[in-house]
Amino acid sequence: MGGMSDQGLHVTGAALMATLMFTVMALCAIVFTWMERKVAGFIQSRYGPMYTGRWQGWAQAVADMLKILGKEDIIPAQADKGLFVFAPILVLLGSLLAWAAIPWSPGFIAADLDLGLFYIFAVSSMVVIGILMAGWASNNKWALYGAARGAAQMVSYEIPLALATIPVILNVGSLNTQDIVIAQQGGMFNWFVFHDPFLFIAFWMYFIASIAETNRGPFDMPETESELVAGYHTEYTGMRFAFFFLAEYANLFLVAIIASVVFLGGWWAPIPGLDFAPALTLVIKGVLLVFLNMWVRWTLPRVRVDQLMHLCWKVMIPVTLLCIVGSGLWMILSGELG
Amino acid sequence: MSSDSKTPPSGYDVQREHMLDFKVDQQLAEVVESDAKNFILTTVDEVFNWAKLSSIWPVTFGLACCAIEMMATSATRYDMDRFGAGAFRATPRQADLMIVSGTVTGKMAQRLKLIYDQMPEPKWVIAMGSCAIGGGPYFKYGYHVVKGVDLLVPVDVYVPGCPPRPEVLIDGLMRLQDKIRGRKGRFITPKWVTDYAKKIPYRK
Amino acid sequence: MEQKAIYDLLAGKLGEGAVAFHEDGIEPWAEIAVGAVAEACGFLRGEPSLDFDQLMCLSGIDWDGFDEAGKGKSVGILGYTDEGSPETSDRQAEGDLGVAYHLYSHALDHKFTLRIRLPRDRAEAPTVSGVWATASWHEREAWDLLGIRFTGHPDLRRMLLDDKWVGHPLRKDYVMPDRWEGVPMDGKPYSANPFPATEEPPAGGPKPDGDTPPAEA
Amino acid sequence: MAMDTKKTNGWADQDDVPEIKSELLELNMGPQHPATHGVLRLLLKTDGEIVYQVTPVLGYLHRCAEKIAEGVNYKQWVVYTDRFDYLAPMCCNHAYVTAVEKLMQQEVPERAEHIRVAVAELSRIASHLIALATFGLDMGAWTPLLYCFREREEILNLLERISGGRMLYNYMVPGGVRYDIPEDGWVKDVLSFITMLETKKIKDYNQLLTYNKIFIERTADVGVISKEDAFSYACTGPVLRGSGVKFDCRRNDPYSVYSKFDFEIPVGLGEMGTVGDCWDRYMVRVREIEQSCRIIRQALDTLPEGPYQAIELHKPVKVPAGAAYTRTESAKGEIGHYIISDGGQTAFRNKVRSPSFCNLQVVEKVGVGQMVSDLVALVGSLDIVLGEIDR
Repeated sequence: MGGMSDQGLHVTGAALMATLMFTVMALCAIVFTWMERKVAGFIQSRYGPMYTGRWQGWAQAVADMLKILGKEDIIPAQADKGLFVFAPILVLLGSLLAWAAIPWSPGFIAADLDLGLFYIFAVSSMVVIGILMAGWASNNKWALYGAARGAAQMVSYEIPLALATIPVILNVGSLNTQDIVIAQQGGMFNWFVFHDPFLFIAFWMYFIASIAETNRGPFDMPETESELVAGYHTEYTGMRFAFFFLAEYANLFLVAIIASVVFLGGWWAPIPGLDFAPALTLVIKGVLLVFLNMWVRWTLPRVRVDQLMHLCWKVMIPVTLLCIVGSGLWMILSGELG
Repeated sequence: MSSDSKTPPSGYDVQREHMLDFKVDQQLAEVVESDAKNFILTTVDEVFNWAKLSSIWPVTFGLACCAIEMMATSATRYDMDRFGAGAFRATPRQADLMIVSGTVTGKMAQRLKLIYDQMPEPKWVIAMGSCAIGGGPYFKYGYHVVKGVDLLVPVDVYVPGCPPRPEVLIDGLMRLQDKIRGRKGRFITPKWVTDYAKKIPYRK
Repeated sequence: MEQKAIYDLLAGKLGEGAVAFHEDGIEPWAEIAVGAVAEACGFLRGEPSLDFDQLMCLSGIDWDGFDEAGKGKSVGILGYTDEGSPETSDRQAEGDLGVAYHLYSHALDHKFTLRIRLPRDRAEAPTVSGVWATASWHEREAWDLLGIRFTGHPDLRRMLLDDKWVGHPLRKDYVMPDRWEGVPMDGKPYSANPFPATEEPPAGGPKPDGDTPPAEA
Repeated sequence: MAMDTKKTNGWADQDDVPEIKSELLELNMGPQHPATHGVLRLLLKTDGEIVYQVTPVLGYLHRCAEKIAEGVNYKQWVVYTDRFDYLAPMCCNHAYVTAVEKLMQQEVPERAEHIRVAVAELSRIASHLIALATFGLDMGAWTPLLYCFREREEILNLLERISGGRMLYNYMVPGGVRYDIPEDGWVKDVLSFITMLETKKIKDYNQLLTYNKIFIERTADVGVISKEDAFSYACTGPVLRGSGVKFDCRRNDPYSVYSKFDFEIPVGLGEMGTVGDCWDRYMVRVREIEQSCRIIRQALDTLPEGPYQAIELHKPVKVPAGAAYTRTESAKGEIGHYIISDGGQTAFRNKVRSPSFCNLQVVEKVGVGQMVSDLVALVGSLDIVLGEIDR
């Protein structure tokens, strides 16, 4: 119910939002590459980038990106050119679209969908197709291995990832991301992670599954630098490789933001009354989770591909299912339901 | 860089020559000259050169003894990542620099050439250690040793030593940065380096 | 067990195949006939009182130009000249090839050394890779570097060099290659050095000693 | 492992189904591959993740050292022994000079032998640290690599102070060592370093890697080398000891002054899985570091006074005619030199039996039926050095 002017406003707003999201995404790739190298350095008792841009090498990621822009673009002669070109775009698109349903602060959301959470999980599944396409199109055995592993892993881990959020949805009664955040108002003990023991477990299940979903250590099967040379993007150079790179870090931040929204109270500050910068609060939570992710990545060895599947199908899915049942029972017993 | 628009396109710029601590070959000089004609492009070029030189990703390509020193250079004490060159890529497709760290044998020569060909432009090569420079101790009776990697691929920087110390490799990296920049870089010692240097006793 | 006693056992088994036992050197060794080596090794491995379960080493030897008098006058090998080109020689290769087997028994803690000599024009020996699995690679290496053919070996390809390599480099008359499959194996002449030695010593550095001239070819 | 039983059926049965054609995937691992520890090339035939055939292709670092041995004299060739096992050059030096001295029947001063043992053990620790580090790296653990390199730097510093070289030393000569111990508290620094290593650092590694649950999952019961295979393939060193055989040349065939020192020989006990799996081989190395520390302490505590060279440095070494095979225990296993001398200053033939060469051969058998990831673990646990394999 709106005239042309309303629609025009809507389109302009959407365009603005899309630009903003893309900027955020590019920015978070740049910031997190730098952060990754600094965190790795910190954990490994060295410095990491120090000279690029004078202060602590802050411009390192900028230089990396600029350099990648200037690299030669190679498409192997035996590669499937169409798929080869399209795959990185699809991967990037998958992680970009999901940003639309993230509630940054009250009312500040690109697409306030009723099925917000469902939408996020649906579009971010596109990444799998992109990875599979990349591995197949490269006509490289290592890339094929990486793609096959990656597809198996990501398809499997989407299930516990989504299942872990269901207890929250049960509690809220809505898939709308804003509703989920609003339900957690009033201090950190109203956050869903501390709501009941089952949700606490569900949060950690979500966190583990999100590491696997973003293909990072100890679950970096598609890339496994010591086994498959560089996994599915072995043959990619220059800007196309940068797309994968961007998508990896955008995904990393995305899953952390979703975890913050669903379990850690979204834009609400830990103490009630400190909510003067909702978007900033959300970003800080996301960055902390990303740091945790990096901490895990630089500490643990990598699991084997069959152990990875074992973990998913025989441990995490039963546990998350149990969490759904337990959380439901908790709701009935504590009288929250009706 | 920007003030060089008046200099003739051929030959060395006298002013720049004394800034270099190595002899730039004619080709490099010409490249620098042609860029120096346009102010805006020069500045853009400067920015891109800065990006190239601050983010030199080497390919994970260890050949022999020198590879261990290459690893030591990227490890804790020497930490090549400080200069942005610590992101070792396992695939040559994403690398900028090939550090030929060790003896190149006849059997390896074809592969080395292949890896070099697989790297995207712009790409650089550092010949690390005396074996890669000229056969080293394997010159006289080394029937299977290629006497210098520059017989196979163009080499940008030669880093002597058997094996070179990590400091020397880092110095070689800086010479490569100078070469990309087209002039000698200004080295600013950060405060923490001077502070730290004061704490090091002369000899333990 | 003493090596002499082992040799006596072995000689009893082989009969004609056991040629001699040399006890004079630092390391005693038994010389056996070429045809008998597989049988000898099988016996040494299988006999419970000997039980040589480890082949420590299998070495191929080229006895070409060996100075039997022990005066150090053996023939020198050919290399590259200072200019980087291969040295050549008119000398005809002579003398036998040989193989030495060094055995050890973990169970009984004793060692034994076998040697065989092969004629140069028919350098063939039976394989022992069926007795000890490790012999397989050692024999491939001996074939690769010395051209000793091991009959009955399941997979006698070159070990270290490429399959297309010509010649067997550890032979004393081997001439160094100058080019192989398009790869230059010869060196650059010194004049092609991109960084010729400067006349003057680097400023500030120590001056070179008078008696050590700068390295120049 | 249950994998072995799969080998016979699986793809072979598919010939009965004419529509579905399947073939094994040929995979070329190396020579430029992050997990092959240099320029090793493994030709794999795989069915998905399962490996059906492993064929190592060597020679990408064949540097003609045995040919060079026939061209240069005994002292000059010490330089090339450094470059065999460039992770433990002192052990290689020690092996070679021991072999030459055996042929010369040369007595070595007691002090020189003590110094040699101390530096060789330091080198062994450095090599084992790299072995742990790169094994961890093959498992995807980056951080232990850098921690181990950090401690290795300390050892390199100590060895640089005694020999003048940072990584490759050329320190030992037939008849002694090149330089005496520097008089700046070197012994004290070594002792304080090994105390630090024993008390703190090994605990760090154990916490970070050894007893990590994922690490155990990846390595226990993987790549099991049985005792029989180990004998048949002439495996030595930590690989043999990992399979539960208590054998060490330093104890069973003593050379130098090792018979004077009290140390234990760690063997694989199968604590986490089967005896002879990757974890056992890894653990043997960790325990050997502790034993090496003990040996260094004893060697330096009982360091005698006296000369450190029996032959003056500028004099050429002449070896009487003869032939002998000498084996010593390097970091990777038994390194043997079969030297044939014609009485001159140059060896007539010098065959080097390198431990990695023999140890690697076992992948042809044990690697079959493993997953690709386990093959990487197996090759990592063998701790090969290509300089030594290809020579």
